[in-house]
Amino acid sequence: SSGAGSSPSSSSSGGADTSLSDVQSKGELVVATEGTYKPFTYHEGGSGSLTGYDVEIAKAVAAKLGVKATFRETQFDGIFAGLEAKRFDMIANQISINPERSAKYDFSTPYTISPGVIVTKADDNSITSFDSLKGKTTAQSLTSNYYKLAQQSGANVQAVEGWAQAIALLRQGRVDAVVNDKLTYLDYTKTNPNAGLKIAAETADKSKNAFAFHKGATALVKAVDKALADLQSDGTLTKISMKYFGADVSK
Amino acid sequence: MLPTNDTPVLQVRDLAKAFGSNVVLRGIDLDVYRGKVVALIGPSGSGKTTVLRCLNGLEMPDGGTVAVGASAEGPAGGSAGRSAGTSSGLRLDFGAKVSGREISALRDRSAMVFQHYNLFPHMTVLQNVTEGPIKVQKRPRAEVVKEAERLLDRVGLLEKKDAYPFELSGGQQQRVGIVRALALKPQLLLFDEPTSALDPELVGDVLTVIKELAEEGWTMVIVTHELAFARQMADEVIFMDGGVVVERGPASEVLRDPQQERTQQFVRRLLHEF
Amino acid sequence: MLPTNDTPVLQVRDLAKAFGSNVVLRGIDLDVYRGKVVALIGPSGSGKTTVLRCLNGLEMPDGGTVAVGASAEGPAGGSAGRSAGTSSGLRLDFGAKVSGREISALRDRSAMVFQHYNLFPHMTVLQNVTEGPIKVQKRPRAEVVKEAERLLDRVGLLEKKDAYPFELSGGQQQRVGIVRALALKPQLLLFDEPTSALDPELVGDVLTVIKELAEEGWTMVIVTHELAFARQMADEVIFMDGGVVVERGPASEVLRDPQQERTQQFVRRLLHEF
Amino acid sequence: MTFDWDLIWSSLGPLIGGAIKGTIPLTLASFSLGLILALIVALMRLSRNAVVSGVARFYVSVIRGTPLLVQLFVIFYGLPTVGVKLDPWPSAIIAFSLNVGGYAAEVIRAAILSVPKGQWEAGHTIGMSRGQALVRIILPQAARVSVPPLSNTFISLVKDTSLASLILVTELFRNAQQVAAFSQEFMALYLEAAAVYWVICLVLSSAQSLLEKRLDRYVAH
Amino acid sequence: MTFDWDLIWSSLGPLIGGAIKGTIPLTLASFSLGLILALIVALMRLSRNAVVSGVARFYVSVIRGTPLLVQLFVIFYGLPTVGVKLDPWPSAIIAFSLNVGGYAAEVIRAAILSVPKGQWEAGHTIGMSRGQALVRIILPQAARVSVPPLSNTFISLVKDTSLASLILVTELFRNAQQVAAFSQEFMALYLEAAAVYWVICLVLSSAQSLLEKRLDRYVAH
Ligand SMILES: Nc1ncnc2c1ncn2[C@@H]1O[C@H](COP(=O)(O)OP(=O)(O)OP(=O)(O)O)[C@@H](O)[C@H]1O
Ligand SMILES: Nc1ncnc2c1ncn2[C@@H]1O[C@H](COP(=O)(O)OP(=O)(O)OP(=O)(O)O)[C@@H](O)[C@H]1O
Ligand SMILES: [Mg+2]
Ligand SMILES: [Mg+2]
Repeated sequence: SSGAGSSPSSSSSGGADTSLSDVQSKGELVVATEGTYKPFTYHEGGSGSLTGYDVEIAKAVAAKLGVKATFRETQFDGIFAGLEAKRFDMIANQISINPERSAKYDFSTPYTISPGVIVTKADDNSITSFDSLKGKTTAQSLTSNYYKLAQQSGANVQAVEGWAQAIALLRQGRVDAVVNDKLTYLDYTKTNPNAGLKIAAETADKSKNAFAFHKGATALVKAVDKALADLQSDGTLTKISMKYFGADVSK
Repeated sequence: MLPTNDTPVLQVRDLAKAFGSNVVLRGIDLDVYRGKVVALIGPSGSGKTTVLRCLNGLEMPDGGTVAVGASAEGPAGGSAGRSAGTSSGLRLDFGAKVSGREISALRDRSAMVFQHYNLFPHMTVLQNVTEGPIKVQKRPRAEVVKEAERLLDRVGLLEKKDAYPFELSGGQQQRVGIVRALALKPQLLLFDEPTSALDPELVGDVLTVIKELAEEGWTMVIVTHELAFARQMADEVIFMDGGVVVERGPASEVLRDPQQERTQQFVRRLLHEF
Repeated sequence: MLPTNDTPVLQVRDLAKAFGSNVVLRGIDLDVYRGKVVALIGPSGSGKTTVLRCLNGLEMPDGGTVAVGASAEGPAGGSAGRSAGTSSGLRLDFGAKVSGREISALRDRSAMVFQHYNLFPHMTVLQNVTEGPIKVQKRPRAEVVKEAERLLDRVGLLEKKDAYPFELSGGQQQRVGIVRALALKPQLLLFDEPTSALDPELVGDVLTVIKELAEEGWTMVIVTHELAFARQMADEVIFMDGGVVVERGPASEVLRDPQQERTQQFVRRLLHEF
Repeated sequence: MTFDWDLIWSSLGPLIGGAIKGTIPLTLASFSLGLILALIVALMRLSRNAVVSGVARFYVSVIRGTPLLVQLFVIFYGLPTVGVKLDPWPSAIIAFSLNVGGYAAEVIRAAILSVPKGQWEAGHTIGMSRGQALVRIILPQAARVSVPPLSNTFISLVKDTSLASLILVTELFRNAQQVAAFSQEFMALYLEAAAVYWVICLVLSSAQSLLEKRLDRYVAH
Repeated sequence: MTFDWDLIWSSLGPLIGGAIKGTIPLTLASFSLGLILALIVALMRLSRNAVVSGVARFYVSVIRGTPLLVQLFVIFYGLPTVGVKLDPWPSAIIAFSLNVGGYAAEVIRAAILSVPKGQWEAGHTIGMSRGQALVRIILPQAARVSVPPLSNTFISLVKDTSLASLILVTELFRNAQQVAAFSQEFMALYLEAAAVYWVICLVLSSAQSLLEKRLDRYVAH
């Protein structure tokens, strides 16, 4: 990720909303993403080009806006700070919508709607529901919605940096369960069919994940929403979803 | 010994210096005439080093005057010229405010030979000697090198010119220290116990060099504990104690037949007669 | 001077030592009788320090024998006892294999006074003196402290017993160094240029202490450059050069009228007659 | 930058709590153990036995040459695959101690070498063995010179302990991240965490000065 | 532990690429600039002017007392909120240089103080000003003593540059994380990254030995 200097829109906090016109005049949409979150945002073959479900959708959206998508890869720690510092126009990283975030950022319409799952070892029958997480130990990424969910269920939650570590802890028997979104789990079992894990339960509520923008970028959000709607209706979103998950998770 | 003229090369009046509340020098007067050697003796802590350091601008006196004469530089009999501007007299009154520029002018008139040599360890012998003339006095390199080699030859160290100080014995290092001072062509040479860090056997070589310089007519102030040497060389001996001059006079008198009790005691102690 | 008996306290035969290919000592013989003082003189690098270090087990000789006699410890006239096991004689043959235990037994018989004092800077004067007797010889603390205080008093340093070395002058430090050695009650005292790191004025005090020890009857080997001192004190003077003994004999003969040319040269140089 | 001062105020508790329950005990435990290890490694490095000193040299090289994060990961996530499963706290203490051991060994080695040879010899001449001279004569003097560089290692350690959160140890920085993640106020919380670290380091530095003064009592000023 | 050797082999290219394009230039640039800064700060610390030395002392205290991650964060994500928006590389170089400046300043200060006072005086007596004596007499000697501790700072920097990925600079460790995220083999990749770091540090250490030898030519051995 070089040349991040060609800065994204300096849309207004006070004055007129220039979020969309800035993107148009630069001819690029600056998108922040982790690049290490398979299958949503990762590098092909580990060191190839950036790809993934979120990446492809963001590219398609940019194309609809008639601009180029420029990706900036950063650690999750810096992703919102970068948005606030206006280093990015938007985040494409499976950001789930929640009240705290909604208070600070604007969101597009969701492009991933999927349940969370409790993953346990295949031979563990003690966990069958969120209620039965009470007193159990789970490993969650601090920045995911499932952290709160697991906590609310009475689990003793261990914060980890990401899925890979969470799953290592589970397989080593250091935690009893991992709560994460279903899609990540499905992708993992595709590459590791013999991991000896299973889905113990699914959430009732599906989490809604969307692009995040700085507060007040109304014009840009509107344009992105329109693009997403177009992509939905022309089947592009479904196509991308099928490619990564074998199912349509975009609605 | 060459004839001397009447105005002293160095004239010090009422020099005073304190470190905080510790008064280290009081009312020091000193006249050093051209081509003469003054030996400063006295017990440890009496202020001998501090006198030299004040003369060389390494210490700022609190009061008194120091004048370095307008006479020609180098040995009394010599004819070598020094960089412009040193030919006029310099007089600093430390009762008034003295600028850094004046201090550095004072420093330029004299050169110091230290007890612990203080050679620059990262420079060769030749570089040690030529550093001042070339980098500070901005004299032409070729001329300086030629002169330095001549001086090194004189003290028997020409073949060591590319050695580093750590490769030399203490006595050799001190001879380089002397040559480094000479190369600056000062009006006044200051020696602070030049042999007291040396192995006893190496003392002789260094004293011989100093003696030859005296014979050539260099003007010198020497702090030393070598009483036999002082007796042979010095035109005047000054005995200091507690920051004041206790006794002064021709070497033969002060060292052979001191008048003051403190001087007598000191001389006896130094010869450790028991 | 007390009467001496016939078996030497120290008997060295054919001592040899090389550092790599540099042969430093060859065929050194030495006999030191009880209550006698041997002065070792010679130019720098002649091997004097190395001799002492071999005797004190700080250096492992390559060959030769060292025997330390079975006679009583301490000054010839003294009666104080030392830790068990030292009362029998010890003889090490460095031609054969010598164990670490034997080296340390050798070390226990002598005590060294260093040129640079080598006091322990983190211990007070009293701790410096009592460390060996209490921690190594395991003698009772109360007795050791009493004895240490007596010795410090003797060299005029009792009131400094709680001072740290840095608070003392060089001469005072060296007197503590001597007391530290005495407190070990060795059969043999080794001095390596005990005054050559001192300010000239402080030399006298230390020499006086050593002279008194000699008069008390301690057996000593002293490396020194103070020829006047050696002449007064030593029963035998040994002149070394290039790792061999060049000349030996009574002090009056070797120092006043040396037979060997190298000795004559050395003596002349040291008095720097020029 | 405008800050949500209420948030900062209310999160001070968790941050200080993280420091007291995580950062500080972890630092103190690892540093103490690490120093002991470092002393052993330093002595091995000084050994005349080539194998012993080679092992120590290799250890130091690996510890200093590889990221601490990887060292933590290997101990916590890697060792279980060969059957050694340690809890987070023991893992963290072992990893940080090993790390301090590597860095401090070089400091201690240099400090021991800086004590003049004459001190060893003076120890021998009063009858001490090598071990006795080391303990009673050399190390007390080496301690003095090694305080400033060791305090660097110590101050680095305080901040490095934040990596312990990777292996499930909760400490100051993790708590800051947690508050940040929930409030989305990354900058404010990170600055607040930095301020708490700074205060800890200031306190430590003054402790260092006191220690230096104590050890300096026998040195001319 | 069983490793996917194919993966390790195929990822060696990206890791070394990350080292060559990220880690190494970032380290070299930051270290050079940091040293210059450190020299200035060290001289300020030695100044007799209380304000000047106070400013330097404060700088050093903040840099050493707060986590590097936060320093990076403030420069890259914080400064834009007050209108200063720097690119990732300049931000990273500034942050790491400031960091090196803080740590190395103390090393250089100690090195300058370790040159005997008599060297300054010998410089003055041949007519040098303070500045001339500093440059021609003191610094060349200080350089020698400061090589070993500075090499510690340097080796730490090599590994610390991995934090640059937080502000969008791609380097060795980031590349390892990418491969790990794809293959889910994070242990193998982290170990591989550690090995690459180790090799870099070994090379640097031998460069250090060479430099020390060169600077030691005028010292007895
Ligand atoms: N920089 C300094 N700061 C404070 N006191 C000093 C300083 N330099 C010298 N003194 C004090 O000034 C007094 C005279 O010192 P000086 O070095 O001039 O004596 P000296 O006659 O040269 O002695 P020695 O024979 O030991 O060299 C001593 O009491 C000394 O402690
Ligand atoms: N540890 C050592 N390693 C190698 N060579 C040594 C060592 N110690 C002494 N030497 C060499 O042994 C020779 C004799 O040294 P020694 O110190 O015994 O001489 P000395 O007579 O005491 O001289 P000085 O009067 O200078 O003290 C010298 O050539 C010296 O370089
Ligand atoms: Mg003096
Ligand atoms: Mg010797």
